Amino acid sequence: MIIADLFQTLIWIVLAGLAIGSGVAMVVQRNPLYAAISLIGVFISFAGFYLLLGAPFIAAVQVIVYAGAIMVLVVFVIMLLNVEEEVRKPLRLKFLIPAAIFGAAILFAQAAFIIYSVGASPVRVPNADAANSQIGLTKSIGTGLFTDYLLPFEITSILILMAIVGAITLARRPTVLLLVEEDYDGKKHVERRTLKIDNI
Amino acid sequence: MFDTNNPLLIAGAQFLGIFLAFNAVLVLTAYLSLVERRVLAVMQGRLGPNRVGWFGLLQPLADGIKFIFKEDIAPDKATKFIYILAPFIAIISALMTLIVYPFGPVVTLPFSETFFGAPVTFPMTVARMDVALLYVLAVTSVGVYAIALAGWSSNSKYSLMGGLRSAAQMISYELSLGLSLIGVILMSGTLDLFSIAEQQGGWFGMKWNIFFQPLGFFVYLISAIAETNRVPFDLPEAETELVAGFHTEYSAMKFALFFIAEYVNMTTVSMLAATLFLGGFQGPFVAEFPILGPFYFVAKVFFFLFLYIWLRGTLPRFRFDQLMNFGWKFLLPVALLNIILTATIAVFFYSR
Amino acid sequence: MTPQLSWYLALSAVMFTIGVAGVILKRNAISMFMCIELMLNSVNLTFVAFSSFFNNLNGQLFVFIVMAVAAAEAAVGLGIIIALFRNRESLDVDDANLLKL
Amino acid sequence: MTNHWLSLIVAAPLIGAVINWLVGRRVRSEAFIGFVACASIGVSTVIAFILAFTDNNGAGAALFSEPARPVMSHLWTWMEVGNFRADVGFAMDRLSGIYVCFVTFVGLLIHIFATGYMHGDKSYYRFFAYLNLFMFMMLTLVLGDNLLLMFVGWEGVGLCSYLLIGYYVDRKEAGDAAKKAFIANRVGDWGVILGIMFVFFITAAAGAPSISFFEKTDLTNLVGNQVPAMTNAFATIATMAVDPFTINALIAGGLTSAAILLFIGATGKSAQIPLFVWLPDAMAGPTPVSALIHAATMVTAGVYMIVRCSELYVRAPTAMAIIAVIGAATALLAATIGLAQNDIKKVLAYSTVSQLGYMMLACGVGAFSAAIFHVMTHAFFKALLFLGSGSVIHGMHHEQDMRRMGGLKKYMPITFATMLTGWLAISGIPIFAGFWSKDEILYKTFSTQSNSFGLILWFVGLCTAVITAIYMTRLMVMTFWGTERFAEAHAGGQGDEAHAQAFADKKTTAHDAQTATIDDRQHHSPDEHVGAATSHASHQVHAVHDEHDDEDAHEHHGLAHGQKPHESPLVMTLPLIILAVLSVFGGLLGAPYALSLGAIDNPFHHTLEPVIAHEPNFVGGAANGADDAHGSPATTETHSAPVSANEHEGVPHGEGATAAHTPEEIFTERVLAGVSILLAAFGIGLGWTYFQRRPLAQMPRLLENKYYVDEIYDATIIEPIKDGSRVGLWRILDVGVIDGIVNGVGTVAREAGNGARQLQPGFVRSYAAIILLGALLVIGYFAAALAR
Repeated sequence: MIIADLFQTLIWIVLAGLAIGSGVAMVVQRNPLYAAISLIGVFISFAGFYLLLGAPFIAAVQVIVYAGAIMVLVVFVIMLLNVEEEVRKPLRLKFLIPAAIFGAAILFAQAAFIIYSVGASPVRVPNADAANSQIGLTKSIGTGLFTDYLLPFEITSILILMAIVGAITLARRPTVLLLVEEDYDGKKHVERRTLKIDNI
Repeated sequence: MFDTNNPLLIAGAQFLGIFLAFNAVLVLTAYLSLVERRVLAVMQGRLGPNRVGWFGLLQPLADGIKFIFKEDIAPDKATKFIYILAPFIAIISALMTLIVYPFGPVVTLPFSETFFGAPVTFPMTVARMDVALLYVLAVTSVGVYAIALAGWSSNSKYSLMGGLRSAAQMISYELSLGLSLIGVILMSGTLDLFSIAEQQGGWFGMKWNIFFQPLGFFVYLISAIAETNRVPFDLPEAETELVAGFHTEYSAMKFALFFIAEYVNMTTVSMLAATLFLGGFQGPFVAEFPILGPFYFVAKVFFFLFLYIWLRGTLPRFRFDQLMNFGWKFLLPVALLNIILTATIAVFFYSR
Repeated sequence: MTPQLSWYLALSAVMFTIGVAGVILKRNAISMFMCIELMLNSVNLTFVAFSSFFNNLNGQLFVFIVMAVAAAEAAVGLGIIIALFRNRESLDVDDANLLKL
Repeated sequence: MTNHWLSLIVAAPLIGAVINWLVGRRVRSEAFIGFVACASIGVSTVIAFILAFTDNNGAGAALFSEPARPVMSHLWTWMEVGNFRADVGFAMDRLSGIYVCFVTFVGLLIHIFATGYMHGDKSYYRFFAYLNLFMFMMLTLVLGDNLLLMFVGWEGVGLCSYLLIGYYVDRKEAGDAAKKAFIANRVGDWGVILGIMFVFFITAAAGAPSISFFEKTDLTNLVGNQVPAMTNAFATIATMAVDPFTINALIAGGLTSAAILLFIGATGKSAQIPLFVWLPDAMAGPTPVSALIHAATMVTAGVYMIVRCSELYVRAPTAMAIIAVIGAATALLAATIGLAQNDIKKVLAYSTVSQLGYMMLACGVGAFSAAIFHVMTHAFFKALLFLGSGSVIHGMHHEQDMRRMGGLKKYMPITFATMLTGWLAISGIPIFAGFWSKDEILYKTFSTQSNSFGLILWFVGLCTAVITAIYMTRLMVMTFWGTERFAEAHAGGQGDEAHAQAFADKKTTAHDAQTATIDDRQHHSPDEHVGAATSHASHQVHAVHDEHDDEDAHEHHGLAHGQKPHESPLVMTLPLIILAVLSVFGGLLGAPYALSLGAIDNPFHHTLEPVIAHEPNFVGGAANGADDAHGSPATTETHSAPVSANEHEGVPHGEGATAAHTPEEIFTERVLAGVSILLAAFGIGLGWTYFQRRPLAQMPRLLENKYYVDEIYDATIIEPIKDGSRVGLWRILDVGVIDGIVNGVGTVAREAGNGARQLQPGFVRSYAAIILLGALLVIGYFAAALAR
């Protein structure tokens, strides 16, 4: 079992390294497509974490939804719009620099404090018994979703419906109106007018 | 003597299974390409490759050697990293699904009682997962990146067009593909592919889901062909329009990876179809002679593979708008209808 | 020594911070969008970790719902990005500072 | 007793006004407009007289029912807030009955006169709509059954006065005069409205909050529902003690305060010192307006209000004294000014002010019935005089300056005859109406015991009477006797500016539309009626000016060379004749016991007796025999025992009054009457002998310039206010303080916005940063909470 534990830890470290590395890369990269690929790496490593945590269903859904759907859309949009690399621009809001320093200081202080507090906390967290857990299985999640969480589930479905309608409205092609006018001579003037999303 | 629950032993066994499965499938795909060429040739009234080896049986080997030794050319303006990454994503995502397919029923290792003191039984699948079906969908969905990124990174108009088309097409048809499976899931009540295959063992091994889910099968079949970018949905690599689509700029082994990935995808999709709708390894006498299971399974897979080749030889290509209209306005509603029908019937007749 | 809950929490905090930094530093709308997704994911990780360590299902159910919301957000967000690009010919959010499209 | 015909008296002129305004302006037929106007007033007049004099439905005539009960018509409750209630309801008791009768009747006559006088005017319909509206407002004032409705009428007549003074909208002086009248009246009106509030608070403090004049019980409204009961405010006030004159009483809002505040309103409306200055200027309006509003009706509203609130005033002796002094002073002042005026209408205007002073004097000494009597007789003879002067002006082609008249009796015999009666009436010659009323006021002033300076007041009144006789004689002499000065060119003539304007325009421009509007307003051309003194064609259609008018255009107006004055048409002379008859005989209604040699005992006085109050501590004297109708048990202790007995036994008031005629009083009255007759004769004689010889005598400049009152007001009030407004309010307060505050608020908001703008630059990333800071704060809070 020690070997298995060690193996698990090793995998964890590898995944964590992948996640953090990809995350940093995502922020650092100025090419959006690289950033997107880095983010996919993060998602996949997160899926690995979920597997380690005994949540295969969530892991699968993570890949399907994030990697398979959302990021595909993002990549698609990046390719469609042929997004350029970010150009460095002079910083326009100078006050952000001290704000950032201040925020970072606070963040570090809080992190240190929280780590200290957790270390001092008498609460002991049980180890995950991922191998024998029934929690992450499809059946338990399905039962939970359709009993206790039925209302949130349905609300989510309505939210998605709204998102579909909204996305279609936002992205649909501009409607072209043909305005036909007749002057005194009976001559017709046709004017094409584009009805854009922002004109609606 | 050996602790059968030793995780190292299990891991070793799984590695062995993965090795076997991968190699089997790779060999299968290699010869699938030969079969395709021969069958197409027959359909078109010509001979096909028959020079290398007996009946051309060594042709795939020759192809492989050619791929390996060809010069690997990359476009100068390509985005190198992604350009190289894309074929690997393709082949990885294609092969990764193999581990969850049930190749056969639960079997007992021959002579295991003699060696281990107790009969060692195991299902003929590499990894039996609770969420196997989702796993398949997840991994195949990652495959989109391979085509999209390949198209984008090549820095070529044809490639980009192919990549974009491919991405759009795969997103669209993945939807109806996933929905078509829900009928089966509703009937079986599990996502575990092995369990799904096991449940189809009644009726003398002929209680296949296709009899209960003809609509789902129909939708799945069409979406699967589209997912694998095969004729008549091969728009991403439409020769007549885009030279070779997303892999125009690829050559040598990188092209070979795409090529292999496509055939592996064909195979895995066929395996899924066989498992979900045609009973997988189930068939007459499987209960009595479990060893028959893999043969039944391979036979069913070959049936689907032949179907692919058949279609390629028969049907013309869709236009892109036809493709989209068909996917969104026909397949998706039909899949939804199938779900509703199945759910309704399930509520009335299967309510436990 | 198996991974502890605190490891997951720390990792998730780091990822969240990376996401926050990305949102603030990035000017590209799509990059910002991706950073937000990253933040959502790091929160998901804590949910699942808690769920697993406390043997409680609710965390995973929550993650499921978060994912659904993220998908909806992606649909609308990308639609907005496309509309933005159509109007501005740029994805730089600093170019879209008129508080209207 | 409810009688809703009463409301029609008020409503009929309103209907007439509306018809004239909406229909008349389109019909543009003078016959139609005149008919509507006169008919609406005629309806009011007929109903008023029926209600006042006949025994309608057995309920008793308003003037003669025993015991005195008002005819009431409750329409609806206007407003009801807390325990404050004001109704829209009308009531005719003996006081308002008398008022309504002479208002409607004189109003009718003036309307008829005006149809002739305003003939040919461009805005004929407008004039009559205004005039009808005025009648509506005046009747609302008189018939309104509570203080607030009375105030509506009060304001309404002010408005109509404004509209009618400024009727000639293209004349600046008319507009100025209208504004002056309006503003002077507003100054008084704040007093009225505060007074109403005081009355309400006083009655509320006494436990019966009300501003109603009458007690309302057993009334039904228009649809037959029972009207909620209402107490009589003045019955409540009658239970109160006499208000002493202390500063505290004034400040705390005692009866004296209320009385003085209401009287401030009366000084505005009735043109008393210090607010009398508007009335002479108001002569800029058409002459019928002057007759109707500024002589007969509206200006007497102040007197009406004081008499109506007599119950209040008799308990505020200080206020009474103030009224008496101000009335006497006004009478003398106005009379002396009138002595020096050359404009015929101005003379009459000051005469009106003077006579109003008499009325106020009467009120001030507690002779309320005498005041009302004088109001009525004054309405007859002053309306007569004004209409007569209107007739003269008409005949003289809008010449108003008496220095350009003279010898008119030959040309205008009817006007002369009627004005003669008016002259004699106002001068106080026996038999004529003015004698009775003026004499009674003088007698009451002489015999008053309500203040200690009655003799002084009487002497002032007597002087005024003499001066009145002198200036009226001057007016008559300058106008009707002597040489015919209208034929001479006379520099400095005053006249109708509109007429001059017409000529000026005609001189410079042809007959275009603009000129035509002015032509339409003036009603005859200079040359028409030449030698047509006997023309009585009432509806003669005058031709629009012909071309030869241009050569007749000259800088002065009035009669052109060779023109002769002419007598006015029948529609104008007929009212004169009727009013003349009334001026002669109307006074007999109020002939006192002493002077009628016991034949009649002042029926007017006895009619009014039940509705006016008497001073609670006023024992003895002619006025005391009768008790008021509102007498309540609380007041009886201040009355003498026999009076209380009278009241309880229900003895008719007349008997009680008759019993009060002691031989001494009769003798005093007769002596005083003799004195005043002698003085009147002396005044007439003096005026006759002096002005017969020197009709154009230069009068003292001080008087001619009206004691420089306007100039003093300008210097002491108007200019300081202007300067204060310009410097203090505008430059300092408005620009400095108010604009400063506003601009300061704006600057603060702008600067704050500038600061806050930095937080909302439109850059998404800065929003994200701010959100992050907020999140950090929240985390910090929870971390701190965790640490505890």
